[in-house]
Amino acid sequence: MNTLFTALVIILAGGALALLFSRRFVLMKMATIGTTSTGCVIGLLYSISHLLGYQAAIEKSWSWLHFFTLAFKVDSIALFFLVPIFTISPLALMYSFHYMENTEKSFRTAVNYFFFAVLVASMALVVTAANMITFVLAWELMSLSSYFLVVFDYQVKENRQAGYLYFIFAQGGAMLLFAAFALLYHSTGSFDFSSFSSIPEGPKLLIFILAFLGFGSKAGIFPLHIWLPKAHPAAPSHISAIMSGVMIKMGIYGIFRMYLLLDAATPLIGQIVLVVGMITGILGVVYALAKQDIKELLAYSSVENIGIILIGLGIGMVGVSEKNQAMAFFGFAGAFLHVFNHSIFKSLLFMGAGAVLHKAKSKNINQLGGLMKRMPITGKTFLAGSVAISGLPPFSGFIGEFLIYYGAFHGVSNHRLSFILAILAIVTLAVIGGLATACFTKVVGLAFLGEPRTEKAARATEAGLSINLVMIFMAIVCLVIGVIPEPFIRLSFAGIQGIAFTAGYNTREFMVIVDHISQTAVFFIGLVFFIGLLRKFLYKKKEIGSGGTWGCGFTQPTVRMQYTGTSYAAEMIDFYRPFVPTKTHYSGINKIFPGKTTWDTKVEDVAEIYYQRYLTQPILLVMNHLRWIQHGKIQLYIAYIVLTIIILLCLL
Amino acid sequence: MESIFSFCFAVLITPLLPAVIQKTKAFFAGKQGPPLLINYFTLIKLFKKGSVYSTSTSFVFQMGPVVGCATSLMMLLFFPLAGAAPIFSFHGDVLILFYLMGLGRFFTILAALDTASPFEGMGAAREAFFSTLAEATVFGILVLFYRLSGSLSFAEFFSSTSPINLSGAHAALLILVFIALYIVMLTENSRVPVDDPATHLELTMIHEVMILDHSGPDLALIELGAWLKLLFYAAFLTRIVDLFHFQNFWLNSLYFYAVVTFIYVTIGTVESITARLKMNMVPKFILTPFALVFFATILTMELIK
Amino acid sequence: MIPSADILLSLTLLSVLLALTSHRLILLIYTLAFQGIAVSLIPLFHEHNQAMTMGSILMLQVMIVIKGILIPGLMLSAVRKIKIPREIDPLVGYHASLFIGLIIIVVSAFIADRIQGSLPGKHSVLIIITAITTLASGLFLLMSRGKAITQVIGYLMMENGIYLFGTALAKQTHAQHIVEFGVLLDLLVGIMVMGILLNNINNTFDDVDTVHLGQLKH
Amino acid sequence: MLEFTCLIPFITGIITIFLPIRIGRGILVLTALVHFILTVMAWLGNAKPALPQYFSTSPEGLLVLLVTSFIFLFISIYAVSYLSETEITSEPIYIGCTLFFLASMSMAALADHLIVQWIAIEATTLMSAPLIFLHRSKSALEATWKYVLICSVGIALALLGCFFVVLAMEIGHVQGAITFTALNKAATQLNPLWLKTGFIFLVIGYGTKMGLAPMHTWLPDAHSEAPSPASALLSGALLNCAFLGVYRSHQLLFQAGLGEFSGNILIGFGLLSMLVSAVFIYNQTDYKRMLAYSSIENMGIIAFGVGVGGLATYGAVLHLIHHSLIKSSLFLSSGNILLGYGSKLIAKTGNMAKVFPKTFVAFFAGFVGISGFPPFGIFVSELLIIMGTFQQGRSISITIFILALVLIFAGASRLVMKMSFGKWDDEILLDETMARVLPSYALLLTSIILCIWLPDSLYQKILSAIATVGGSING
Repeated sequence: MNTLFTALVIILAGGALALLFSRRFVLMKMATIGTTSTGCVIGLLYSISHLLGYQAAIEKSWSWLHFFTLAFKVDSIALFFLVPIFTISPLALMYSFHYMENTEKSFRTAVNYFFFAVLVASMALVVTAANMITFVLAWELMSLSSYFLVVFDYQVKENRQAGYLYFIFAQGGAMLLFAAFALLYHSTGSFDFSSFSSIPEGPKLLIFILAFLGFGSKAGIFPLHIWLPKAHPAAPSHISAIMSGVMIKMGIYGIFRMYLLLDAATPLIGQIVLVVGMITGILGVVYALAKQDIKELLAYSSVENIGIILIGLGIGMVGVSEKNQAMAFFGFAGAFLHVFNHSIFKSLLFMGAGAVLHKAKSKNINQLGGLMKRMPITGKTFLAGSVAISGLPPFSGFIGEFLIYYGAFHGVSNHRLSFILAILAIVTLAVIGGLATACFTKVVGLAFLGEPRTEKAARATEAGLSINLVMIFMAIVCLVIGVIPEPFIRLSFAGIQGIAFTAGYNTREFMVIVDHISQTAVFFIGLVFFIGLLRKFLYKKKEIGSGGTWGCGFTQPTVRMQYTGTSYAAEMIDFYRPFVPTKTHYSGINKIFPGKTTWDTKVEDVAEIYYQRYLTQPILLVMNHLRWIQHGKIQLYIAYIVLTIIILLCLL
Repeated sequence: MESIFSFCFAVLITPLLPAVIQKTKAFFAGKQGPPLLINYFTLIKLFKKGSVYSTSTSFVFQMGPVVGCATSLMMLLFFPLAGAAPIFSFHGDVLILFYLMGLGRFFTILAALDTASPFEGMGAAREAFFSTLAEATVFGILVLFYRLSGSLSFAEFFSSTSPINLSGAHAALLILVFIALYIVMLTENSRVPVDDPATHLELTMIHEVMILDHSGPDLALIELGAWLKLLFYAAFLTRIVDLFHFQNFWLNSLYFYAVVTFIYVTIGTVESITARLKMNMVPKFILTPFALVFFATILTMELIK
Repeated sequence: MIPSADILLSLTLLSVLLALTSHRLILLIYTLAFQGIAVSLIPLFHEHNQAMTMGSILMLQVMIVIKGILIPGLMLSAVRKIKIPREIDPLVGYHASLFIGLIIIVVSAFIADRIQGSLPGKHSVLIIITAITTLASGLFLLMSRGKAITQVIGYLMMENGIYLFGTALAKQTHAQHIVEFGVLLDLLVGIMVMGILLNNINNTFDDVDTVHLGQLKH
Repeated sequence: MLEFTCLIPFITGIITIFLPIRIGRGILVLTALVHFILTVMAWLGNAKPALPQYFSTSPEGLLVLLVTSFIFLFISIYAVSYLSETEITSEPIYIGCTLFFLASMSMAALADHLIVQWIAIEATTLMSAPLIFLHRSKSALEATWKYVLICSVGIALALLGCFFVVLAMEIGHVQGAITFTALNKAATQLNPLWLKTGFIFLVIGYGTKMGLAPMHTWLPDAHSEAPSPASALLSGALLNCAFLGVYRSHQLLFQAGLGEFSGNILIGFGLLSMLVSAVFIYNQTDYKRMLAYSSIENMGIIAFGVGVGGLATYGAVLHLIHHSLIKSSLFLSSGNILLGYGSKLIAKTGNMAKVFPKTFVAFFAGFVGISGFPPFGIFVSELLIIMGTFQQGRSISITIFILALVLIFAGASRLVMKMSFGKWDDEILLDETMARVLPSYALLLTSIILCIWLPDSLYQKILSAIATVGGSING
């Protein structure tokens, strides 16, 4: 525990160093990245070593403001969630070395590093917090620091709006959490987490739902996700990486922790989580498919992956309530592993998108293209990340989903509702997988392959060294997890060993399967190499020509004729139309010799539309009417006082 | 040993079978049709050639055929052909295999998009779309099979204590599954009425338009991969209707390939007597098997306690 | 002695009604001065305060000076400066104001009747009626008149009402004259501050109508 | 002698009116310092009242006095710098009135006698009126007029309330001084009906001064028109003094066993205030008015917390302290902004992060603090109020409470972000100086420090203050 706090102090010291050296740009970057990363590595070593040799939870507490205690507890779940925090943070920092290059914004960059350090530390505190005061304290610090990170480029209006939206969701979510905790406090009279399970069964569901909404607004469950696709494009890419890769998982952590602490008997909790997960997953990926801004797309893809993780958790919870140990075990373990995997490949993808934005000056798919030849490392690592996030073997994404599938298949032997839910979960996962494939073939195929659609994209070059190194490392990790999944699966098993219901589940049988998966992956890679060699052999001494793409008879192809992201996704979007509304604007042809004609389609978030229509607008309308109260006439002001007297006297 | 032999035989015979479809279609058209060995000739011809690569393409374009072919081979490696145990098998292999198939599709689509051709992009988009729908059906089938046999591997589906078989206890359900899987086969392999491999207008194609720019050995690998995939689905269907089971491996094989050939003939028949659907009707067509499978799965809730 | 107290109270009531109907500011201020003196005198005739101490007599004198002379004098000088001697366009017309004044008296009588039972000792109902009426009419003037100066007069009337309440109900306050003096001082300073403001309003807008004072809103 | 705390500012106030400006400024800061020392002495129990029938050191009074004195110290430092940058015709009067204002606020905090407290609170209105009128503009005139008239009417009603309390004494045959100390002891003998009536008038009267809706109408005008140091004083100190009146009335009713009645009224006022400020913060065009409405909101929160009782009351008192610190800091920053941009309109400000960095840090940090984020103390106090309210099982009111908080946050953050990050291409009229930024920093830092480490004496004082209204940390 002391090691962990030392690590946090070092991390924060790194942030402080940034402010200290803000005038010396390069020195500042080196100092803060070095120090903070050191802290993260210490923390990472601590959490992995404790996780693998897990004995019992370690606790520590201080008294604060006389009657609060700041209590921390490091159990297996906390340790597991510490791993992505301490893994991604140093990588994101190293990435930022060449990404944050604008010396004019020296001070702002320093502030950015400072809040980065605060964010990392507060996330670590969130997962180790052992009472509600500590938790909300860390939680609010996390929201606040990440807000500042989002508004880094505040000159752009969209970024400000994104920051605003994020701020509101963060605070609204926090209020829901406050309410949930307050209800708990009402029942237990104690701030301590460990007292939660003792409360009566009745309010548990309500508490969970409040907390679920509160945490969900951070995690990005549908329909509380709308800040995500705005905030992620607004933030600098390494910030998007850490937010999407790690911070939103804190919402998952919260949901799971709350579930464990409440230990409610009602099966409804698991069912709610599962169903919400399914909706979030499918709609997330469909929206991702519909978006043309890479970072926005990735943000929606995060929503999708949150859905997958929730499906895993939901499977686990249903397993617990069905007394199906295998289902619970694999559901939870799969969700955990996916948390870890997603943190890596999503960060990788955001970093890739950042490199593209940095060099090709655009993040709109329809303005990119042909980057694979111009930025080969970025392109290849992005490809690896895309395969991984689509859940395809032999990359990491598949392993987590496999565990969830495995758990869900165990649920098929259940009865009635939980059986139907298990089927739906499996089918949903399959559909999500297919759509994710479609979505990421779109990104890779249109942004990195083909011909550049704009001049800027054509002039793009490889991004800086630190950027490439980090991305290569992450891509390799994605492949390693996919090929040698065993240690990572063990890590996730270690993560859930603190859960009473699944404790003691015999995993030997499953480990054999894992071996087989690993072998299959190796065999497959071998087969690909073999066929590749065969192909090479076949091409030996053959004539290799090159020419333009076959235009099916069209003789003057231009780059603008390439398929665009919009048209690629159009049919699929159309299939989900009522949930994914498309706004089309067509200028029409109205002259004999038509001039410039435009066709413009935009996919709008249904949640956003409904918030607008049924929440924001009515509230604003009512408020605008109520503004009459302060009309400036003193006579009526006095009348208010008189009226108040009369009303209160009637109360007597 | 039998397994390896069976696998090798299947790979060898793969190019022969699609010719059956062509023959059937020719028969319906009153033509003589190409020789049965036509596809072998094609392969040899393609292997001999060199290639012309578009200047737009990158290494992904060359990877597409390799990965596509490898994934199709993987399917057959794990599938219990002709009553023999597959070369590899483990609990849960179906999941990784169908996902590997997704990987193959991933790279095929990328290879198509790599050419910067609007037509290939169009094909890629359709491929991506229709396969998401087909995938749901496949996993529905897996759920049902798991419910019936309690296993998650191809080998155990057909060899467990309650094997998946039309002659078994749940024949009624399996008929639904059979129809569903048949439609999935047509979809995944781009056959009529989802796609017409013989059409001449690129705008209406799905699979064929994606490989317009491939040539030489690359094209050969793609074709081989496609045939292997078709064989896999046909074999899958065959195992479901595997009414007889002989003790003799050779007899089994003979019977198996007879049924496989029959399925190919039916494909040819379907292609001869139906026209391809309008593109906007295809999703509906692909959703039909999903509905069937889902219905069948729900039924098991009552049937199997 | 009781009748003299009642006479004073009736006069006070009359002054209230007069204030509600008068549109000439000078007359309004005279009415107010009269009312201030009447209200100040009431404790003298009130049955509870038979025993007069030196302190209370001194207090009485100070009160008459402040309420009857000082404050009305201040107001008069203000009105003279303003040069618009009439309340034009009140928010509620004079006849309606009178009518409302009558209603207030009726309601006060009703309330006084209700609460009399719960009060200690024997009280004249009239003093409670007068107190409530004066208070309520003061508030009514504040709400219904547009001229800032009339509002000050309304405020003073309200204070008179409160003072009447004090005399009628809570005699303990009289034990501490310093406190009472503090209250009076506050009133006086308040009126001075208001007077300065009135003067400023007049200088700025050439008018003391609150119509000009409605710019700050929302 | 305790009364020195009120007397010294009064005397120095008179002196400064007749002295040259520069000496007057020095005396202002000096008096603030002396006042603070006196306050600390009173706090340590070294000052005994010379007139115990009128003054006493109640824990809640001492708390308010300490906050007032502490804030005044920093505001006076700021004011010196601020005044030298603004053209004011009658600065001696301004300084004098500021000191009178301090005197009357100290008196209100230390008063024990019902009517003396009334006198003091009424005096605060009169003494602060010239401060608001300082700029002599049309709008300042209007604001002052409304302030004086509405508050006078309100306070007059409070006097009536005092009379009713005395009546309740009489009916209950309670003899003795009309001091809160005496009344609290004999509270149960007081006549409940008249006590309740008295409370209604007291809460409306002092509530007017405190800015509880719907009697709040003067507050935004006055706060926005007053020069910023005066706004900071009004918001950070004056409202607390008025609140003290409400608090003590509530205390009296609680002691009389009528705590539920008065608590419910306070909750109602609190929620109404929060909702009203939510309505006006959204789409506000003037940043000082925005801060003023935020004061209404926070006074509502405090009233709400006190009304709920239990843990929430502890939260409310903490909230009072931190709100004073943060809000006065915000008003001081707004003074800088006004000097720099020359307009109170939000639309005419922007990009403070770039052009006004030091003030931006203070202003944004203040906003973050007032919105209830750590490491500022309002985070703790709001959390405690929410928890305390749930503990009492008041789920409907807490729902409204939370909704209002979210609405206000949504409204305010939009405006603050516009000011901080929005577009701005013009020149800055007056650069920020350390003298005008440091006081804001100091106040914010105090809030942070109090959130990390709460001195034991302060903690004990809060506990003893809330014990009399049914507040405790154990619920």
